[in-house]
Amino acid sequence: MSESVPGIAPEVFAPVKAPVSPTQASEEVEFVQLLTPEGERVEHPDYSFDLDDEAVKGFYRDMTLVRRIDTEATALQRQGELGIWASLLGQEAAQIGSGRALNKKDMVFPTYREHGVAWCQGVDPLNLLGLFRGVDQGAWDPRDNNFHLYTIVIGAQTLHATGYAMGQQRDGAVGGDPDNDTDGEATIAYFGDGASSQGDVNEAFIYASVFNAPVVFFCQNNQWAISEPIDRQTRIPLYQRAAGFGFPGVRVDGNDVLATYAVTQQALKRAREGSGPTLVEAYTYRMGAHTTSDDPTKYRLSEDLEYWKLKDPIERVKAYLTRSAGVDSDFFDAIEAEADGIAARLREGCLSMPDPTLTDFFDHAYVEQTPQLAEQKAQYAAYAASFEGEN
Amino acid sequence: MSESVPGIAPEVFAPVKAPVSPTQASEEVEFVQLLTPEGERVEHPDYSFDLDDEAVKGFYRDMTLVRRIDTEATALQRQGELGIWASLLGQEAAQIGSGRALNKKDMVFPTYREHGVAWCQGVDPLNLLGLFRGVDQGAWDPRDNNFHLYTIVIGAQTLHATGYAMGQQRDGAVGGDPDNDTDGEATIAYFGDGASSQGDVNEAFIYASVFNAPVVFFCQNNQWAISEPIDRQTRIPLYQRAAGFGFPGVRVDGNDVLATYAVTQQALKRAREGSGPTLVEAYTYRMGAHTTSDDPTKYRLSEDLEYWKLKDPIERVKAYLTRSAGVDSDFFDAIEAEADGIAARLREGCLSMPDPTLTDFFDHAYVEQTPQLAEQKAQYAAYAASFEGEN
Amino acid sequence: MAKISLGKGINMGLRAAMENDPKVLIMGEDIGKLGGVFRVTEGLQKDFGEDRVIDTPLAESGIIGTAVGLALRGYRPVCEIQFDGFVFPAYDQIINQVAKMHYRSMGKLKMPIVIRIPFGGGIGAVEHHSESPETLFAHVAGLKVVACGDPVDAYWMIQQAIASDDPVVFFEPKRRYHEKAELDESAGATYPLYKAKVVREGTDATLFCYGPMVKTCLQAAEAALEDGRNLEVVDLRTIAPLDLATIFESVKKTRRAVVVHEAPLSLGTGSELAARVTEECFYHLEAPVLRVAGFDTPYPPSRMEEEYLPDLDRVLEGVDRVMEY
Amino acid sequence: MAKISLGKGINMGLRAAMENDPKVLIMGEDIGKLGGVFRVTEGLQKDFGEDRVIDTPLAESGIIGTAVGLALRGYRPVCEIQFDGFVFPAYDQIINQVAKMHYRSMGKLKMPIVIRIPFGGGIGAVEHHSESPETLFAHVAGLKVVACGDPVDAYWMIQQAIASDDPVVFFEPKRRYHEKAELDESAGATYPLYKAKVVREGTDATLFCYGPMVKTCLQAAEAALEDGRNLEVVDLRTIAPLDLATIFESVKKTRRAVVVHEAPLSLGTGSELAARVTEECFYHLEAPVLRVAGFDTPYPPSRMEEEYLPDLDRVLEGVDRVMEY
Ligand SMILES: Cc1ncc(C[n+]2csc(CCOP(=O)(O)OP(=O)(O)O)c2C)c(N)n1
Ligand SMILES: Cc1ncc(C[n+]2csc(CCOP(=O)(O)OP(=O)(O)O)c2C)c(N)n1
Ligand SMILES: [Mg+2]
Ligand SMILES: [Mg+2]
Repeated sequence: MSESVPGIAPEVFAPVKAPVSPTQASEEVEFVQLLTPEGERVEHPDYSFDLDDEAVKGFYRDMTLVRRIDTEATALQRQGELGIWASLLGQEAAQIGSGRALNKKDMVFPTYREHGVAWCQGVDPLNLLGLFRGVDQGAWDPRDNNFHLYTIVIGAQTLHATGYAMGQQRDGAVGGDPDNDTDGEATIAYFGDGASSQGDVNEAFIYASVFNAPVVFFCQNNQWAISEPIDRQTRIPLYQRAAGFGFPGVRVDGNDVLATYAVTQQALKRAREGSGPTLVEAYTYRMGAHTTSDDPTKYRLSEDLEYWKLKDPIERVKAYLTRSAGVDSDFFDAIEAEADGIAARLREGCLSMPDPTLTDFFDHAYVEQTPQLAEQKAQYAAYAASFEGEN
Repeated sequence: MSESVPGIAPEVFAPVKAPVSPTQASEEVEFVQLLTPEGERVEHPDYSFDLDDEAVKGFYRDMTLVRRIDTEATALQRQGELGIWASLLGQEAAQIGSGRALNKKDMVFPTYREHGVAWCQGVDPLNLLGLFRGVDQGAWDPRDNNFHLYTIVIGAQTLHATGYAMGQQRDGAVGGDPDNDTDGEATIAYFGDGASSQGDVNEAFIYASVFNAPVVFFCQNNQWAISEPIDRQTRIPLYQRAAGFGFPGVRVDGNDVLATYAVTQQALKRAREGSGPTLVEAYTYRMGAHTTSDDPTKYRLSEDLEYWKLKDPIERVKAYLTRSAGVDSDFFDAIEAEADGIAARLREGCLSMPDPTLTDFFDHAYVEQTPQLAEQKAQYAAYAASFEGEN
Repeated sequence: MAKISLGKGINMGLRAAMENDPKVLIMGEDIGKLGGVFRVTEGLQKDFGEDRVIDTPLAESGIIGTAVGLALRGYRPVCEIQFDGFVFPAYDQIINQVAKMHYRSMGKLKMPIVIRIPFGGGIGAVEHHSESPETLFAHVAGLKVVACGDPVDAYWMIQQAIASDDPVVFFEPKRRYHEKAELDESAGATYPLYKAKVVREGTDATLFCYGPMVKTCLQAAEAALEDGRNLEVVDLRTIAPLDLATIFESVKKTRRAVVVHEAPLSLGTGSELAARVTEECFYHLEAPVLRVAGFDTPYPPSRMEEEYLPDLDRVLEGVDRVMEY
Repeated sequence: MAKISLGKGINMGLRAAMENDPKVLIMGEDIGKLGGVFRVTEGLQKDFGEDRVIDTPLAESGIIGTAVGLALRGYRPVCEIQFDGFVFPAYDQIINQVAKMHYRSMGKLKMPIVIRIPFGGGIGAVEHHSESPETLFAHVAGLKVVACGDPVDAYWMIQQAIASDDPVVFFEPKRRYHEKAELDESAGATYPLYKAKVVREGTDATLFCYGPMVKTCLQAAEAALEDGRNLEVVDLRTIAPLDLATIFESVKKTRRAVVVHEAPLSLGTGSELAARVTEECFYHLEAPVLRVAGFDTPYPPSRMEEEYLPDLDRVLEGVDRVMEY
């Protein structure tokens, strides 16, 4: 990433403008794009996509499958199997592009919407449902897949990520060892445009900057924080926030999986090498409701949605693969079939999830159980038992 | 203030570099200076000092008197009359320059160190002692002098200032009325370099920016937050923080009362006119200990202090007045005498401050006293009375 | 007389307060066009404009911190915290600034701020959306803490809280937002804000409750009739200060008390109430004050919340214990 | 055997913990070169380096939030909060993240974080520097809350807290930092962390206390001898969980109890202790559990703190009341 002033974000992007919905007032700003909405490859002076078409096919598969997972989860919610669901619709490229840029040792701190990143990290999609079904608060072990639990308190995880990255530093895991062909480790924190207003996120920027922590701040600017448009959070493009904290910020077309991959990869590389944090603003759009509980017709116009449909992250890759990479329908059909299988498995798995037992949960509050709580548990167990056989 | 990119801070300061102490590692950065440490007037392309030498004499008097007040308070602490004192030594120009730029209707939100600004607002210096003596938590009525109570929780007051400024907006007090020769109102929030790391301060930047509130963020970067040097808070110059939030930031020589006045005045004008917030970073140095409880020899070198002594904010004005404005020793002598008088009054007033009575304070917790507390008060009063006459 | 829901009661109360006093502002996340995630502020921005119904940035400390400044400027901000679990980023501003301003200014500055918090569980939500943090405010000198339990109280209490010159943390039982009752707007707010209410008279024991548990306790009292027990139910309404006069009077009459709340047992409202009652009514008590409360764990995933939350059976079990002590 | 101050006890305990486990880090404001405003971390940065003794930016949420991340990476962070009144910007991270992580991960993730807070008044400080916020942590499920009362406990308890896999809020009685006692380092930590200690045996009534009030209560017990009263003094040491076994045992013996703390009365530690004791020892009690505590106002300006804080006379007055009940 070229820098004109040390520590200040580069302003040297290709002259591609970020799209602005018809009803939005904000000015057009340039962003990094490598694949146009029409599926044409374009080049950028600072970022290039260095993988082959096989990789692009992989991205297509990833995006298609996570969209299907998401659709299935939404359906499960509609049918009362989940209490709520936070859809990633429209953000597949941002999540797959960044998720696929991660190395095995990199650590992820997600919000509640990073189903695509979870997929990249190998988290069983079924495990994502527990929180929304109300049977657990994330059943996976974050250490198995280097993917932390979903964090719902807006912005809190950016500090966790920064602290984790400070731990990587202290472990000597930052700065590659070229002799051993190791890359170093980095951490990535996901958060939304709304989250950028939280004190915690700004403190994370400060800690990361002051300690030069190997962390990438990946902001999915999907233009909305529930009903609040982006202009409630900032009056200038979000990526510029970073410059004021002394590290680079870059805006990427978040609906372009190639560009998101390239930009995130470079930011992660910087982090792993010991050059400190980067803010990546993935400019995208929340195509669905905030969650299944939300009713976006109350606050936004359908023409915005129509406008953004033309920028769909999956369609453009399909167009590219068809037109420029000679991929035929067999490939797409196979993926559809795979998606069908995954969706069926997800549905079946969801329906057969065992209901949790409160008695077990008494033991989770502390590593070393307190006598009081042990007593509460015993009393509750006895009380619950007194109802057994009642109906 | 000229802006190259809309919403982005200007980088067009005069090529005067902010001083860097011998032991500091940070790079030299330009700042706005109108009076050199040697007392020579210099010009700046964007900021000019538009008052006459009488005003400069007034500034000299202000600075000298507040320094004397400060010295006397420190002495009172040494003698056990105050529990603690936070000295403004070295920051007189930053405070008087900014304080004198205020209009009658502007509102001030200080930290615990703004004795000079309090002076400008007409707060009786004696009233400043109560908090430090432990008899009250600020005896003045903030509405009398548009000077809020000292705030000790770092950064909290920046949000109060922003909210107050939003109130000014809602009152229709922003945007001058040229027909009636009114200027509009603004609010100024003081805070330190250390405070810039608090979430609250960054949230204040966001609220001020999003609501375009008429608030000036006046950061006295005195290089230290107790024992922590500025590089614990940021790795780039602090004034640049503002750009990332979409409003201008400017670094001014905080030991230059003329420049501080000029820069603050322009920022206040912007605010009053309805052009929104500005961050002013007054680059200065904390010449004393953090407070009388602190021992700076533990963490900083005396050569830094020596270096900064040469930049004394009062000496340079004296040099200017003597050499360039033909002011003779009578003027300086008269101010010394005035200072003596104020100091004597302060000392006398401090020693004769009545001790407060806890019983009275039971009534301050609520506007509408609770029955419980009324009972506690009565019980305590009876209990206290039972000791009366005992010794 | 119209039948209104509890949520509508707050909405109408806010509207009335805004109509009566131009200094009343409301602020929070998503309270404008969306009308809040519970639709409690529905229609207000349309009628009072964006300057009085302020959609804020997503930063709770900012909401309360700027409300402090607005209050100092003479406004009466009503701040909505979207869910109970999200008030904590604002906790410092509440504890150190809002609560203390009147005291530290020796009465010169007032903080007529209302902090509305939908609280409690039972709606099948994910973590952080079902908390009962009232102790964390009730312990703090300088704050007043109330909870409404029915639509009529909702309507009047929110207006009284806004009219109060002290800062009020106003808890709304989110799972009761849709409960309905008849409201007679012309009646006027006859019942004081800081007073508990005997919502059912009884003789054998008293159930003390507030917010979402009022309905539960009233149902329990009905059910207890089957066991031949005539329970008194007191809706505390004010948690800080507790209305001790009403509390003591009821205990002196029934001689047995059970406190019911969703908040965790330890240091919950019940602990202070038990301590006070024991101090004052020691010789009147036939049994110690018992407590039926949430357990001392974090709030569980929602499939278990029915077991976690005090319900009719757990309340009756508490009544059994206090009667048989 | 050396005579050490309480502050030195913490310092030595931190040092020992850092020597024993390279994963122990300490972090906070001014803890490096300055050694903390109370000099509790003096010399540690020099010996363990800036990577293990981390001077942080001036942002408490950042301190705790990054500590969470460090703990997830396998470290054991000990966070210093400079003064009690300044913990609240970090409250959200403590309540929603630190306290809940083990629960929400169903036991998979541990938060071995210690949050050190110098607490209480009596040092003549300005506002926000003399708070006693223990309730605000003790009510929160997932946290453990302890307070040391003497130098020897200080030395051992801090090490035990660091060794604990649960998050511990560790309160240090700042006005006792200079109290001295003999420390035998070779003795080993024989007394468990989560156990109250009878620091003075007695028969007529029990004084329950912790932190700064332990000394006060011991003095009161000595003075009470003059009135022919033989008081038992129990240093609670652990506020959450309370060591109920020790508490009940003492009350069953003396049949009268007074709880003493600096924190405001309402919903203070005394309220939970009173509620529990009454529930368990109802028929043993000769009088209700009484409380001698801070008043329900904010902490006053320091010239009045001697009157605000429970002192020997107020403790004795409480004893009078409980004896004469
Ligand atoms: C501290 C906090 N405040 C409020 C909420 C309620 N809330 C949940 S999501 C959300 C909007 C988040 O917007 P953004 O950060 O843009 O993420 P997105 O949902 O668009 O992915 C809000 C306000 C919360 N979870 N945490
Ligand atoms: C929230 C909070 N944390 C910690 C403190 C303790 N403290 C008082 S002053 C200070 C340093 C402030 O530095 P800075 O903002 O640069 O202001 P200065 O004292 O240099 O004027 C600290 C850490 C506090 N008052 N508030
Ligand atoms: Mg968003
Ligand atoms: Mg400073």
